Amino acid sequence: MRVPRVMKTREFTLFVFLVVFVAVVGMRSPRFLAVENIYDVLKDSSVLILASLAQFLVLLTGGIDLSIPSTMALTGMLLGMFNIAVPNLPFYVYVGGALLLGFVLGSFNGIVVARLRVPPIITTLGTLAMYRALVFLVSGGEWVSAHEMCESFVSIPVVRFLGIPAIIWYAFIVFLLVTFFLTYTWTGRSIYATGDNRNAARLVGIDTRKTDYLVFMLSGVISGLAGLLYVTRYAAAQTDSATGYELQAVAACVIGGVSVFGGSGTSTGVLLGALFLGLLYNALTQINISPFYQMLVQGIAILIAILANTFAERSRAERLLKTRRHRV
Amino acid sequence: AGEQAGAAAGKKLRIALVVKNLGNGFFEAARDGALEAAKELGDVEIIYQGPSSPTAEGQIEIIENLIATRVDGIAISANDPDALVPVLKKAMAQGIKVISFDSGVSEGGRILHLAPSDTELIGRSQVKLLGELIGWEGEIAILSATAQATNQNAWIEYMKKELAENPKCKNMKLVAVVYGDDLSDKSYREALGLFKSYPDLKGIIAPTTVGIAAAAKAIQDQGLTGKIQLTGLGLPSEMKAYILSGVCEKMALWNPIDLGYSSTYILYNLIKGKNTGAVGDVFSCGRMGEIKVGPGGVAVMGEPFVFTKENIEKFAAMF
Amino acid sequence: METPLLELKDVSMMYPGTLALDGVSFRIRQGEVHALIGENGAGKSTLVKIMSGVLTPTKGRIFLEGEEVAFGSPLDAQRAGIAVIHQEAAVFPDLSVAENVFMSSPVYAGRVPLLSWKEMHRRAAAILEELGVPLDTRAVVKDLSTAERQLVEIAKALTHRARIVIMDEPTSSLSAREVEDLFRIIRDLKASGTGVVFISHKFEEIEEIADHFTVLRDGQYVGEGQVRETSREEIIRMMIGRKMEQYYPERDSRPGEVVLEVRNLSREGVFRDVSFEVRRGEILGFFGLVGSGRTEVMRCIVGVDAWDSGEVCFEGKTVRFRSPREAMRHGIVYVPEDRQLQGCILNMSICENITLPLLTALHKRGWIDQVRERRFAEEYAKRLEVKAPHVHVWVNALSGGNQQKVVLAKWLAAQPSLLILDEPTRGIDIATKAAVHALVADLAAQGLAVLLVSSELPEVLGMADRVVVFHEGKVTGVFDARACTSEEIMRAALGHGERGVV
Amino acid sequence: MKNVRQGIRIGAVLQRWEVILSILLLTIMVVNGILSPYFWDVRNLFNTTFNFTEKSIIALSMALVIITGSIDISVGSIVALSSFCMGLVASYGAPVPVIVLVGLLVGTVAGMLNGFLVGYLRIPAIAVTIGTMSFFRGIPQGILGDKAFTTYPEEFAWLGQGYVGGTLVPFQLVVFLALALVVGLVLHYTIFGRMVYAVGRNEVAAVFSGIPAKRVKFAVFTLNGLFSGISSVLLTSRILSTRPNIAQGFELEAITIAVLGGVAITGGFGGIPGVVIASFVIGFIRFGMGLMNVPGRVMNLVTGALLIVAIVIPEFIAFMKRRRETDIVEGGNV
Ligand SMILES: Nc1ncnc2c1ncn2[C@@H]1O[C@H](COP(=O)(O)OP(=O)(O)OP(=O)(O)O)[C@@H](O)[C@H]1O
Ligand SMILES: Nc1ncnc2c1ncn2[C@@H]1O[C@H](COP(=O)(O)OP(=O)(O)OP(=O)(O)O)[C@@H](O)[C@H]1O
Ligand SMILES: [Mg+2]
Ligand SMILES: [Mg+2]
Repeated sequence: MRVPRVMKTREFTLFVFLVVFVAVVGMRSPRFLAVENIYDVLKDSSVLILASLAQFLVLLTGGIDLSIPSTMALTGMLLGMFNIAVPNLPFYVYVGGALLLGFVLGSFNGIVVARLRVPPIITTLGTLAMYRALVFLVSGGEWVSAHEMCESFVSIPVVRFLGIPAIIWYAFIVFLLVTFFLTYTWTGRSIYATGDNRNAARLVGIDTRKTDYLVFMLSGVISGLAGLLYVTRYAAAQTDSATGYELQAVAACVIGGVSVFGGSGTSTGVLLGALFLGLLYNALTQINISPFYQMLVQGIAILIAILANTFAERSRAERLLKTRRHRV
Repeated sequence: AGEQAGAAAGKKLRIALVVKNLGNGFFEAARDGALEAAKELGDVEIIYQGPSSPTAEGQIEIIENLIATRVDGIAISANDPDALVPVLKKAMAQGIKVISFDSGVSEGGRILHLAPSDTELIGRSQVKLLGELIGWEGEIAILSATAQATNQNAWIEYMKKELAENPKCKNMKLVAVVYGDDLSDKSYREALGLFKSYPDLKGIIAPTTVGIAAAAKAIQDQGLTGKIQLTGLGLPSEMKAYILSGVCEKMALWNPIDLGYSSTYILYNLIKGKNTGAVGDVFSCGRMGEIKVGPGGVAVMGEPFVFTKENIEKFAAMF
Repeated sequence: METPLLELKDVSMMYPGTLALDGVSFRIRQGEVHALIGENGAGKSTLVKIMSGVLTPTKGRIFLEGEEVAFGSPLDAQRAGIAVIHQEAAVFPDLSVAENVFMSSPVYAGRVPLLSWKEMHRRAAAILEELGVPLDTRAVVKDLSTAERQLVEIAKALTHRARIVIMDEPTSSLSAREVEDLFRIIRDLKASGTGVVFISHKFEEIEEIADHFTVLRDGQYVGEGQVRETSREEIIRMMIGRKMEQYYPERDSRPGEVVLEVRNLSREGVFRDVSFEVRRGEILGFFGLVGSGRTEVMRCIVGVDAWDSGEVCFEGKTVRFRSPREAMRHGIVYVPEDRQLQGCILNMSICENITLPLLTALHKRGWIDQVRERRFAEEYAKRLEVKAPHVHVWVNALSGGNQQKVVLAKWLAAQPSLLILDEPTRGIDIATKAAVHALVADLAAQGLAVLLVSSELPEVLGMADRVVVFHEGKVTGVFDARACTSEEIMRAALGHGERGVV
Repeated sequence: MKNVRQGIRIGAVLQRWEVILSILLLTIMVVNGILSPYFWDVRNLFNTTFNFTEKSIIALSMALVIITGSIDISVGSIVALSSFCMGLVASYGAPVPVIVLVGLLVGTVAGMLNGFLVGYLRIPAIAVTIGTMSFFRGIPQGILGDKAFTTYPEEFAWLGQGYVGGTLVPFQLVVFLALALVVGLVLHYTIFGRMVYAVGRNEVAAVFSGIPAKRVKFAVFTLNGLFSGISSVLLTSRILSTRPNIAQGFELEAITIAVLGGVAITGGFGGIPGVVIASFVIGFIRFGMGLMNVPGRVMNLVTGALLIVAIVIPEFIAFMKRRRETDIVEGGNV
């Protein structure tokens, strides 16, 4: 029997897993399946989807970006303060500002990694702390709160286009752009190549340092946008905004089948992985289990997803000793 | 905080204010109060410190360092009532006067605890506030900080007691206690979860500043203003928008400025030997008047203050 | 005389600690196939890397059609029309075949620089077709065998309309038929005026395809000439500085009792019903085309992969090892074919590599005896004539051939009773090869049983007592190496022909 | 011929790295001494080690994990789980030796689970430990909820708070240094250590050479669990109570120490002496800043910057010495 090619992909396995998961939770709590709840899941997952896509690009080259939540917080805080200083600008100014700030912060990571050759995990472990400290320093520890935010600022995630809230559009558009960039441009493919075999990439004429810089820069830009959406959605910019997103983003990627050693994984997988986590968090708040057990359930679910994923892959005749050297 | 650092302090008394974490508006306000008291007292220098995330380990490290610099007094708002006891004992053994404020340390780890208000009073009054808002009937829920937060847990205990004991509350039903971990996104998500799991929900109590703001935003976004009432403990400056728009008609808080102010006075008096901190002892605390140490070494500052549309503007400018 | 396509004048290359090239000059003309000859570590690959922009020479000048150039990166060389097949296949394991082939030259559909996947697959398929290997262009490269990867690497170089194609040992893992296809392509390139630099340790190939040759020895230019006008002996003398007496050792083998017996071994989709036995003191050759499943069988025997049915008997007992470690404990060692990935640890010293399989023997209660370790490593490095300043240099600082010697030294040091060699002389120069052969013959004479997997027919015929021939995962013949012809074996390897004798 | 390239032997690289770290440490000691009158006080210096020895102990075993090419971000959660179990038995009145044993045992078992998933099931370490991180902490979180264990016997306190025989030396510090010595010897002078390096540099080749890579990985994760257990005993004893949120963020701190100590995050390289020095570097920097009341966030900024700068320094020195040659290793590593 011939199975269509799509059905053999990892993304398909994950998709089936998601459907089963939704069905099971839906049986316990029918509200979970309501249209507006799906909406809420999407809205809630948007920021995570963006963070995961940012992480994904870096993971593809075999690096890791732990500074994502700090980049988000710093961008969010600076824009919040900017919005106090210069209120009521059109929304695209703020969005542009977020992209620009993200660009700057991501570029710093990129330059340190590509030029100074500091391993990604160290660079971003460093900037994770540094950017967060900057949030504290620029804000003096104070919030930017709802009443200080102008209308055009807080409405950024909620305005609707074709009846769908903008925050979902942002995530969707970035997803499409990333997918397109990775599949149809040579630069995009060279990101895969760099992560897959750095030496070979150099030999075919890919400037691997440029690639390193590029992924961190892009990761910064996307995180910047995610930071803006985070802050505007919750109408509060705090020192602790977005903590914990670095590992959530890695988890989403890993669940989505991205290799942490670089070179393989798809944006669709990442999207599904992030949606899985989004659905999981949403489900946890809705099925009646003690909130104390949330973390345990979450851990078990992530482990199951990873195990299922690994074995689906394994059964596709991956052979033991052809696996490559580990890189983090 | 750097400006007070290490300067040749002369004869000045050094009093450290150790808070749950830095970057928290509530404590920044408490610091202002402490500085105000220091100015009045003249010979006091305030060291404001807190870990970068609200953990007991972080506070322990700070206290170890404070012991090393031989400060004269420590006022701490604890992340964990028990974990800090050993290190605070060590501090006291070195002759440092230790009190806790806001969020207490277990007896034995401090000379006295300055409660912003009576724990019982806070817990019970929250329920009453919400009761008034929802007409004393319907399902209610609590959105707290982390499951380990000392003061929140104590308040929740009393909220439950009030619901059980107050006859007016017999038609109010507590359906859930959830935890937003003092993160906007998690608190927001938990609030949404409450709306969905309990379609008949009438009110939410969020006794934490991050939680109440996130819950307010969630209510606003879902168009539930007026349908679900919100109250809790929040900072006026952070909640102004929601109080004015009616999402949260009433919320309570004590004045963190006064808290920092009184803590400084109490420590000053302890260091100077004017007071011992024993039960029944009475401290004179500048503009705050007199504060008396009650049973269990707990001194209570005053009643929580209720913020409404009418007075919010004034306080939002202050803290 | 016309200007050469590419000319290197007085080029030197200094690695930290090694002078790899010392004032070498080299030129390649239009429509010429130029063989670069030299022992392992003579500096051939280094020269290639300089020509392809991977390395910048410490001294010397490069001229491209008479104009001086400086290649700052592989990309510069590529733009200048130089395509390279590197000695160690530089492939992308997680990417598809088509993508690997076109990684250095994107395929766009129209004017807009957007990749066209359809076109890419179509063209990749066409190139592979021409090479005589219709691989699935959607297959992921990590699922390919070493040889297939090498072919992908070759296909990659052919995507460019290059003026110069440099091939650093392209045939080292190819079988005769693929070599033929490659030669056909080289002739086409030549006809279209492309200059081809060809590196190989196999004289049959050089004699067949090359017009001109340059010999390097110890990083120095020794001489050049027309292949047709120079005898093989003369070239070898230029290469090694002396005369070579003999290519394959005389062997007087008297096989003893059966050491290993394999009965009806099968692994789904890879090989089926494989049976053979090997005796003490016997060298059993395994011949077959690329991907015929020999490596797979060996991997199963030593416990890297699992088999589905059948039986393996070692020294009279049925065994089923779960790891190479277990196999080694019983006295079976397997020298894998992929030296860079499986054979040695590149960023470890020669010494540490050699003693790796022996750790359990070289310690006192868990502690490593450093002195004994070094002495041991030095002894084996010397026996295999590894060319290195001392045993503490990293293996990745060695030339390809010397790396292979380290790999051999490592497993010989384990003193096994059954030795499985998978392509042991790939990329080894003729003198060393003879040394390896002598060594293997010597081991066999001492009573060791040897399984010798090789894609080089002369080697199999010259060394083995009997030859097992594979075709598409099945044994198509077992021959007595002294009483058969290469035609018979080739026919069996291609799948025609009756089952052999013995 | 003498070996020209210093970079070739691990020993040489290590020396260089440790020299840099030691200089850094000295500089910090001097600068801190100038900036704060409280720094050069033996009692203070010993006391401040309480703040980092627990993390440094984990950093030792984390170094081995990283050298094999893995990573373990579940250590903080293992500490929590093991502390929880200690609290549980203590609440039933167990004597000190039993409590300690339970702590070590639980840590070891948790490490074994990680090791099994990474070593034997071959799931990437970061994926595994992201899952077990929630899993391990989820257990105490679920069972304990908003409660805490506070009933530890009084003698238990000595382990985490006591000093050795009337001196100023904390028992914790002695434990750390002893463990460092043991791990250092094992890593650098035994066949197990050699196997750890071999697996980290090329796992496949190691397996073909008869190295039991699975078992090695299993062993380093188990060791990491055991050390997290030891750390948990000390921490629990120091704060004499257990809450599910204990030891949050330990993973990043332990990794930071290991990496600053010169352990290559890509696996295969690094050693224990560097890790030990790095512990003191970070510990004393934080102590110095603490004495000057630098806010925690800003301390993080400094340690973060230090992490990057420490990696850049040797690069920079090499750059000054000679223009770097192209770093393309021959061929590809498929
Ligand atoms: N990265 C390196 N660092 C230091 N020395 C090196 C390096 N690469 C090669 N060498 C040395 O340079 C010399 C020439 O090596 P090269 O790889 O050019 O030889 P080759 O002629 O290609 O040999 P083979 O036939 O074995 O491939 C050898 O002595 C080798 O040890
Ligand atoms: N990593 C792999 N994954 C899946 N299939 C593989 C892999 N390597 C090889 N194969 C397939 O297994 C079969 C046997 O390959 P094997 O390597 O054993 O052949 P061989 O006779 O040793 O040839 P050579 O080693 O010269 O390539 C081939 O069809 C090949 O395509
Ligand atoms: Mg070569
Ligand atoms: Mg083979």
